[in-house]
Amino acid sequence: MQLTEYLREQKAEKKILLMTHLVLGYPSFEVNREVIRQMVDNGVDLIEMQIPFSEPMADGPVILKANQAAIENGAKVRDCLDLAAEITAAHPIPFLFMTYYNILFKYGVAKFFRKAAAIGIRGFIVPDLPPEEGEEFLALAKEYGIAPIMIYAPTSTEKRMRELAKPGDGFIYCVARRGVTGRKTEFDRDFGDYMARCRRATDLPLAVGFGIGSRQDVDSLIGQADIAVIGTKTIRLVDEQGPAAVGPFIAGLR
Amino acid sequence: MQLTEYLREQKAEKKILLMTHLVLGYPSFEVNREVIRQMVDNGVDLIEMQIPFSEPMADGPVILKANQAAIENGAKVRDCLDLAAEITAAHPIPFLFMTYYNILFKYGVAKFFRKAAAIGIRGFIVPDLPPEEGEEFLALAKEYGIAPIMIYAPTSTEKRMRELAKPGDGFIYCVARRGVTGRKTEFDRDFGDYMARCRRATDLPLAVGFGIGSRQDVDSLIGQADIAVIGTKTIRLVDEQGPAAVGPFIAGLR
Amino acid sequence: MDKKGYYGQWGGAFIPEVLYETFRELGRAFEEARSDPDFWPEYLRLMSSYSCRPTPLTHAANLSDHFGGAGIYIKREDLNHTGAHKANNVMGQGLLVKRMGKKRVIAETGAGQHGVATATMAAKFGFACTIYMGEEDVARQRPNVFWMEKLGATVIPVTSGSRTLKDAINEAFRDWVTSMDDTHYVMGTVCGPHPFPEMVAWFQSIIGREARRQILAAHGRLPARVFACVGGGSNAMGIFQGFLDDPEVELIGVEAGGHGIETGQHAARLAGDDGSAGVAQGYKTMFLQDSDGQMRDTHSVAAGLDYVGVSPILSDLWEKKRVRFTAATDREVMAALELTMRKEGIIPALESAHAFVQAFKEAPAMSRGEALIINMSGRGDKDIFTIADAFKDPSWKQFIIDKGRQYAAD
Amino acid sequence: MDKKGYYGQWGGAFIPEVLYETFRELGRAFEEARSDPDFWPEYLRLMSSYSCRPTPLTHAANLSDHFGGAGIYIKREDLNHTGAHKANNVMGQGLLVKRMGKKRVIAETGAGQHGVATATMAAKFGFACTIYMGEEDVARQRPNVFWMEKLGATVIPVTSGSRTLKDAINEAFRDWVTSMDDTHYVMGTVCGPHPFPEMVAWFQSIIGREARRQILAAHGRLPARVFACVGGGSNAMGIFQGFLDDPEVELIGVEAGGHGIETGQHAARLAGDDGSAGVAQGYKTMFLQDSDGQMRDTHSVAAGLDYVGVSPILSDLWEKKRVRFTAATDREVMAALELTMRKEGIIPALESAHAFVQAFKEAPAMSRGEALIINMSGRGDKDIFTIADAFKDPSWKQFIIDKGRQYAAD
Ligand SMILES: Cc1ncc(COP(=O)(O)O)c(C=O)c1O
Ligand SMILES: Cc1ncc(COP(=O)(O)O)c(C=O)c1O
Repeated sequence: MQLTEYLREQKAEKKILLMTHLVLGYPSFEVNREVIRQMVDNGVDLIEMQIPFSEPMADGPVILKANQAAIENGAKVRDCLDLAAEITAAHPIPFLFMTYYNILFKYGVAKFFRKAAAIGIRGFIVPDLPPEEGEEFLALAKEYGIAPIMIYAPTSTEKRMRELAKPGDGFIYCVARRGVTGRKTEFDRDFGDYMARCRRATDLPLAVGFGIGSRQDVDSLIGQADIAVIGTKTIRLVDEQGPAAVGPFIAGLR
Repeated sequence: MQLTEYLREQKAEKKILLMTHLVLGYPSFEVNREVIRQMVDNGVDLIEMQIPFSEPMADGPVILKANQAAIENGAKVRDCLDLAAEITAAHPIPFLFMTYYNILFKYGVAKFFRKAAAIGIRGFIVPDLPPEEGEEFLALAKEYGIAPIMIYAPTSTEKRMRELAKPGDGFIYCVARRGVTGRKTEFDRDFGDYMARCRRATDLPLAVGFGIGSRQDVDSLIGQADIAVIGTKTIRLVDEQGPAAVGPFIAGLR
Repeated sequence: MDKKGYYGQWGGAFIPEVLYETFRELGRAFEEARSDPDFWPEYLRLMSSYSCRPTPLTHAANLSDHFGGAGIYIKREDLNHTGAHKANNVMGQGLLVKRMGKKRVIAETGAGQHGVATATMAAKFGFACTIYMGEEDVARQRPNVFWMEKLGATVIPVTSGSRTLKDAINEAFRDWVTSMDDTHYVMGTVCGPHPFPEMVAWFQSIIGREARRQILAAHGRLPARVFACVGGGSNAMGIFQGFLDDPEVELIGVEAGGHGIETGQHAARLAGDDGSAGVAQGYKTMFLQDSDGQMRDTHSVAAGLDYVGVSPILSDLWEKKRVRFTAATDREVMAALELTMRKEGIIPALESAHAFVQAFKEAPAMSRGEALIINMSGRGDKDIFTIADAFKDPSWKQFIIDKGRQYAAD
Repeated sequence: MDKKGYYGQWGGAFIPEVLYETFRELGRAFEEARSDPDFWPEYLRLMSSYSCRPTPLTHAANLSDHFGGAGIYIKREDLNHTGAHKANNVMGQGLLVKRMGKKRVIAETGAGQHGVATATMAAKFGFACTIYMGEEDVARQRPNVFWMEKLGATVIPVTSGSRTLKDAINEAFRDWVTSMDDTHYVMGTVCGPHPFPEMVAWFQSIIGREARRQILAAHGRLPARVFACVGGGSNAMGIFQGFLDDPEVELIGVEAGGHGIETGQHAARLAGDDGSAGVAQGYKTMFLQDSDGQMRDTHSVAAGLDYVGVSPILSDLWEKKRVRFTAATDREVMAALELTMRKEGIIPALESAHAFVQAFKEAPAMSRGEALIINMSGRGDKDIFTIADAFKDPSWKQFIIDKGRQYAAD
């Protein structure tokens, strides 16, 4: 089943879906396993697994630090792929890769797709790869049936959004605000306008990320978005309280 | 009696005359008195008393230091003049002032001459006052009967020496070599040529200074010069052994 | 140029969506400026009245005699205001910012030269200014930090990654994705996403335009070779552009050989075999990276060359063999610096001294009738702490020790 | 000029006989050079190919707006090679030394700028070089000492007197009276015995010739006022000469007010009442001296203004009321420096900042149609230790403390 359809089905049953994020290898693959188990057990609908990169340009300080710590701890791309294979086999929900383009490029983009497909990865989020630069990437995504997740930003015009929707699949990742991951977002009037613009531009489900960390945040997205994305918040939680805190936190979000 | 005649008379009786030097106020006026007494008692023929100046451009390190120490100790021009008056009254030999032009200039050149004449000073040695700059100075020297001592240097041409001789009186101070006071001079062939040149240029007695510090040095001047000038050497001697060492040193020079 | 923003297979604009409109606007402003017949003259006027352009081309007669081969000419970018070629780029972008009506500029800096130049431009144009600088570079280049702050800029030490230039670039982008509405990112070299390489190369082309005219006047014909150090590549591109269409002029880029290419501690992306193609910091070029695509630590005595990437335009010219690349080691750099000071009374920046090294290697075997040009990208005063360190100057050390004690006692 | 080497009652050549021939030779060489139609063009060629002449005249639009009066223009001597106007004089004398066939140069230096410039010239012309520098200045200006040594010069700390500039001059003369056969003394400013004031003024006149042309081009007419700081007076004489024959241009020399003229800790020889006529260091001028004629200690935050004497040409222009003299205090200087950095992105040397102080005081009351020129004699980079001290910059202090500890541990 395609990712989009899966999401539509799930959405039919829930007011809003939850996507969580984690950085592979941070603080360790061991902890990754536990965190993912807690997430899945507590009803997360899909998970983006970030393969660490040394130059995570679009990430804020928490995720940046996680990327660099993972690499320093020796997390190799190969190890990330191995863990991902283990995880997708163990859990029934869809998993996506989030990473920067150089990781694919250096691995070999086609080879990377082949590997990801073999593992059962359902989508790629690559924040530094606009469709203009993604010809090969988009072709391979189609070939391997892996959803290339397009990104909207508050600075995107409606025209631009429509263009982005075309090659997009799975869902659209709507960046909630200017800036990098990890800072608080205000879900105000401007935000509502922005979401309305997103909605007009595409039929794909809309995920909203950047700065979502509480039930209140999630609630305020209901009706405006299909998926709430929890990123930095769980990394901080694991840093501060360990993986066991993730389950209760997720359970309390909706 | 004019200085020149005095020197000629003395020279008739001695193979060579001795002129010594000291810095007024260094190390103290007290020591100056004692040093001069020793010099006179041991047969020095004339003495140049340097009035200290803060910028003694033509002096080497020892005399430079003596100048600056005297000023730091509070030696004023007035004090120097007072001491000079006391000295000239106490001793029968001719005394000269050696100083830089600013001391005269600031005091008032005419006033300075008047004062020096009153004290009985017989000549002025002002190393930074070439005759081109000394119109007023030379006129006053004539007026007050104070010998303006001209200076020859190894770099002076014979023509220049003849010009210098014209306004000169008393004697000519022949700088023995390039450089400042205080370093050793070689009395070699070149030096002989130089002295011959000096002799041809003037009838005035010739004094030779810079770097003379031993009986051997003085001996080597006999026949070439009329006066040997002892400068730095006695200052060093007083520094190292005190004023009492001056008498025996002078006595041993000739 | 091939595909928009590409040079052969290199370049592009690998930017987050949030910056899409910003880049469109920037690209438009740049194109408009470039096709406005008044813009370049305005730029020239600024550079000749605020900086000292045209900078001279100095005939280094003593060095020429010393090596006994080619006539050595030095293009004097050190005589620019703020002491390096960085001013050319920064002032040009300043004019663009004014056109775009933005009120704030941000920049990354490694050696601090680009930071000082940007802070200077911001003061001149009345912009607010934030400079990102790796924490390690902040420590190494304190004098430049001091000047940036005095010029009114806020200097933010970057504590992520290797805490050097590349991390400062990331951090500047992180600022920009928040602040793009009123802020322009003044990229310091011919790197980064399109249109930066093209834009910076255009502003820096002022070096080559002048140098071409000057060498023809001084030497009567074109030089046989032109040498430039390559960090990001802006000074090299600047002078090379004067001679790109003259196949008889050989162009040589000199990278940081650090402790020697064989040690792995260097910043040679194109010379040697350690670089490989990659995409990072918004563009595709040859990077120093591991087999996973993680950027490696680099080393150079010259902070301005200590960078993992290189201009995509230069990667293309390298691939097409139009520019030859070599590397100079830290040790060679100090020797060339010393010789140049003694022989010509000229103190090259440590970066620039890399170009001198290679020119000195090649000059003796060139014929006397030939000329070579060394692009002296900046002056070495800024490097006194590094140079005094490298020469282990005892009086300098004592001076710093005493000064430090005095401050500690305050 | 009146009597040879005199300007009114000032000037002359109060030199020891041993230097008589040397000065004759120098005077002759200078006269020959001045009447040789090829000499000045050769000098211009050198200055435009080795240094960056003509240096720009920068319109300081922000400062002009800030003060709301006269249009403020800055003559950019800071963009010279070695960072100050000192290069003009030194390179000119270098050409003379070549003509005279001498092989060694000596110089005094206070701030170190003239020392660096002379060491640079010596390297360029292949002369041996010895620099005399007061021990106190050696300690204050270590970076410049470092560069002089690296440029191949021997720096001799002078331990006599106040251990500053005047003592270095005495010491240079002491060298010269020994070494004149093969050595030229490169006097650093328009002071000393004739023909130095005339010669240095002639070489520095390049500033005023350019500035006059430039202000006419930029402003359409002559400036109402021209400001320059006055140490020995060479940069001031340099720019003033462009306007001496224009009675409508007011010329203002700014001396070092130090802690305030009333405190006695300053170096104002012509502004205020502390100076008096005297003869020292080979010439007659207004000196800071006591009633016996002993030179006094002077004080300025700017080492290059910290001198007891002043150009005899300026004493004459002061006496004739052609040049007005004022003084700027250390405190005012720091404020002007800070403002100039913030508003224009320009860092004047502490010496030059004195001229800025006075211009800033007068600009507001001048009319908008008028222009004033500030001669920016040098750049402030060289002063980082002093400026950071004055601003009590804590990060700078920490940097030096850490660096000092690291050296101490080595
Ligand atoms: C003096 C100088 N030269 C060269 C460089 C290297 O940059 P690029 O290769 O862009 O000219 C720098 C960078 O800071 C620099 O300061
Ligand atoms: C930058 C600068 N300005 C001014 C001066 C003062 O000298 P002058 O009055 O001769 O220009 C100096 C002297 O060192 C200097 O370095």
